[in-house]
Amino acid sequence: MDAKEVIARRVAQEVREGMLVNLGIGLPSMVANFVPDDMHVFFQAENGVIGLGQRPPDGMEDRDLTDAGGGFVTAVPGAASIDSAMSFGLIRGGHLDMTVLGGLQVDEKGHLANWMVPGKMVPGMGGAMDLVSGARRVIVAMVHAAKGDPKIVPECTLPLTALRRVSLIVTEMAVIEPTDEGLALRERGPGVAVDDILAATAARLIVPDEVPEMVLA
Amino acid sequence: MDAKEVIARRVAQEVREGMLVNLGIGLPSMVANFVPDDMHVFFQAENGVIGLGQRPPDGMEDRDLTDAGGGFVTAVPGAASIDSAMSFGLIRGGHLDMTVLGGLQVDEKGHLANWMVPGKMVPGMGGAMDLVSGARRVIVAMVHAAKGDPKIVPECTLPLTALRRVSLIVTEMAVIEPTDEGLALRERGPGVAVDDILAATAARLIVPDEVPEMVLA
Amino acid sequence: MKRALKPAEAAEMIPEGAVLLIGGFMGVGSPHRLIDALVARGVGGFTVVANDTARPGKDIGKLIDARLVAKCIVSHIGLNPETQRQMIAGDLEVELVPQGTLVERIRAGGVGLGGVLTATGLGTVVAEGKPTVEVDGKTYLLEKPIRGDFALIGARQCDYVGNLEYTLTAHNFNPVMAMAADTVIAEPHHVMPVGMIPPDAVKTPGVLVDHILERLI
Amino acid sequence: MKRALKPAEAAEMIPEGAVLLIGGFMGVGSPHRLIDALVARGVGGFTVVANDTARPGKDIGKLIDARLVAKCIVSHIGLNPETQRQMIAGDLEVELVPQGTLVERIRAGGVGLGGVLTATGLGTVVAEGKPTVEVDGKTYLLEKPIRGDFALIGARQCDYVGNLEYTLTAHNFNPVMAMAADTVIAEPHHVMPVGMIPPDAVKTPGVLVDHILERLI
Repeated sequence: MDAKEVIARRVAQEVREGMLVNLGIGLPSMVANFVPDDMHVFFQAENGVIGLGQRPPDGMEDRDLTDAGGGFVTAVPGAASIDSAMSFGLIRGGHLDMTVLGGLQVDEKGHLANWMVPGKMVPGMGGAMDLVSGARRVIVAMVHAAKGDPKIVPECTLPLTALRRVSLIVTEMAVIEPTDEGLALRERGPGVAVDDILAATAARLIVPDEVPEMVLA
Repeated sequence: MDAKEVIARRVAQEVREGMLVNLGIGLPSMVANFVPDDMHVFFQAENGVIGLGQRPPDGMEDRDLTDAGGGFVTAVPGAASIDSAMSFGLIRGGHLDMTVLGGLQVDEKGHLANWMVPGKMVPGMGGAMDLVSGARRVIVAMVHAAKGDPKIVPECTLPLTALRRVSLIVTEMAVIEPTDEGLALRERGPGVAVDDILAATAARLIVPDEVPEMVLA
Repeated sequence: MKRALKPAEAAEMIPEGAVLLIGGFMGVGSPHRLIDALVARGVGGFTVVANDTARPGKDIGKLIDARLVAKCIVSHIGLNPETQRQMIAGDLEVELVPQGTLVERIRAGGVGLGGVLTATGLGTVVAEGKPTVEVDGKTYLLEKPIRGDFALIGARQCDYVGNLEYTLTAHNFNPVMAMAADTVIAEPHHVMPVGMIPPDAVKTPGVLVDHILERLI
Repeated sequence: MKRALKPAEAAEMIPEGAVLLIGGFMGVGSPHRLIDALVARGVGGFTVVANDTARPGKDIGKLIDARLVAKCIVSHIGLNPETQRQMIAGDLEVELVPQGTLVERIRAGGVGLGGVLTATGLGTVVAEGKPTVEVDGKTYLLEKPIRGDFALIGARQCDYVGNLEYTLTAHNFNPVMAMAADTVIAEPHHVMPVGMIPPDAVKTPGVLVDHILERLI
């Protein structure tokens, strides 16, 4: 199982029956593949649909039905079209149960930076700032380190996405929960030792005596 | 022709092709009867329809299609349903070309009072404050005096509806336009002399040498 | 997928003193069976947020008659003398809000905005005691968001996941209120299987709706 | 009733330096024929307000390629390296706005509100230089309304009076933008007689639409 699949499978366990969930493009969008088929969950694409479905069959794509990355999707029975005002009304108004987003850095306060690298990459924040400010739960799904550079750091050096503390950080090495006391290590990745996690993390981690390994069904 | 019909007929002359018009309940709603049949005008009922039509035939009323007074109406082909957010978005956003409202008092500044008489009548402002603040043209349609008491006064003694200067005052005796200099008398009612108007008006009126009589086709 | 509730079951959920957002405009689009069930149950002390209190013996007026309302936040009570009587007797607190401001305050509560900046009400009694904010040299009233413990929503039809459709002038406050309460109870005329309402026809996505009343007939 | 315009006729109406609100999300729901007509005409210096600039050679990206845009106010440019290149070269001014804030700023412009009070962006670079407003102990950014000289709207279909329907994820910014410009030009795929679009299906009432492009095929 590669790193991304570990992350997607573990994040999928956070999804509960009846939730409204927004998945960012890229790695976060893989989470949908690991949610049980019999669980009723509505995925929101912030560009305009509640009830996002899988890719359409070849030749059946509708150019007016895409995800936020512009890729063709389907919609499930019971789906609803929404305009951008309703979409972000849901996000900002606290109606979105969970968002899963990628991250460039997360720090000891649980602050996320995921929208720009000054001088290098200025894609714009898109919906990320609203999602992090407004969703009930914000889950950061990212690989633990970028080519050896820790992404979980004492304080973000990249521009923040929001002042709001994220709910959970899921990497292929660890599940970490930001708390009032700091970053609490909750789980180890498959076959990963606590020392490996500490070595790959620049931020201080609160490590309990027992750190269970992720259970990936 | 009674006073109300004179007023309604004269106000109807202010309606232009293609306008979006809101008519208040009571006397203002009579204006629709005197707009030429071949003129394309959309009447808005602020409770939720653009393209308000006449009363429905007996037995054909829909309880979900009423005017702002709760009376049964129809809708014209090309009508649109709107919720209250859109309805007042149109009003407040300057998309409403004209509103016709009743009045209790109008003063020399062109300020309107039409929503309460302290200690006597407290119906609430409903949509009146938004209509007067937001419509492009605000026309007050009212009888000139209430049982001998002038309603056009130096300064409103009743609580104001808005600080916005109304565009035109139409009574059975006169058409009066509030201007930077004060209330300008524009027209006389059928068979009404300027002195009669002055006698029935407490506010100072700017009276030109010639005051034409209303032409009511 | 939701279970259809009987009106009495829904009424049982609503505790004494709850803040209720109730859809409808002079009863059009109101949740009539929920109102009847609340009257039958007899628990009160409610704060009711609605466009109006309809007429005595009708719609929201029944809650007033039964003296279940301690406070109402409305734009208009002119057609309900009983509301005015209880208000003057000091038995019922009434906050009058311009209609367009009322719907935006509820919307702000629902979509997570900090307040509403509007010119409506400036220079009138509505502005008394309220802060103003200047934006590019123009002054606006700062009106606060409104949220409810419950929203009681009237709809034309819904599907099993709670997607709602409204019709004609029965939209009014319903779509906005359905975003602004902790618990949303919808009363549809018709209930249909999932997939019967096209995504583009959905005005309130089912993810916003907590409970559905059983079909009308 | 409106006359169907050819794309070139519509483009002729738009002067150099105009502020254009352009609907669409990565091109989905954008007014493609209007964009092509603007490129063919070659008059530019526009300020473009839109969710994004799509990709090079596609949709709004064509306006960037043709260097007709002096400034853009957008939430995301990550998929258009040409936009980033012109920005870094100083040829194109880019204002990045969080997506939910962008749509509310345009809505505020359209519905006559003085601004938007949002928590999105607090504590980030988005907040720099902007006033904050405190409401009940919580701090919000004050974001200003946006209006355009023209709104260029993509729609699925319309009727002769300009009532617009959108579909699925092609709604996005279109309904809000159609309220926020001095002149609104709609580009529908299909044009139908009056009465073919039921009132409840209308998302943008025809009274908001100034001009309609001829049918697609």
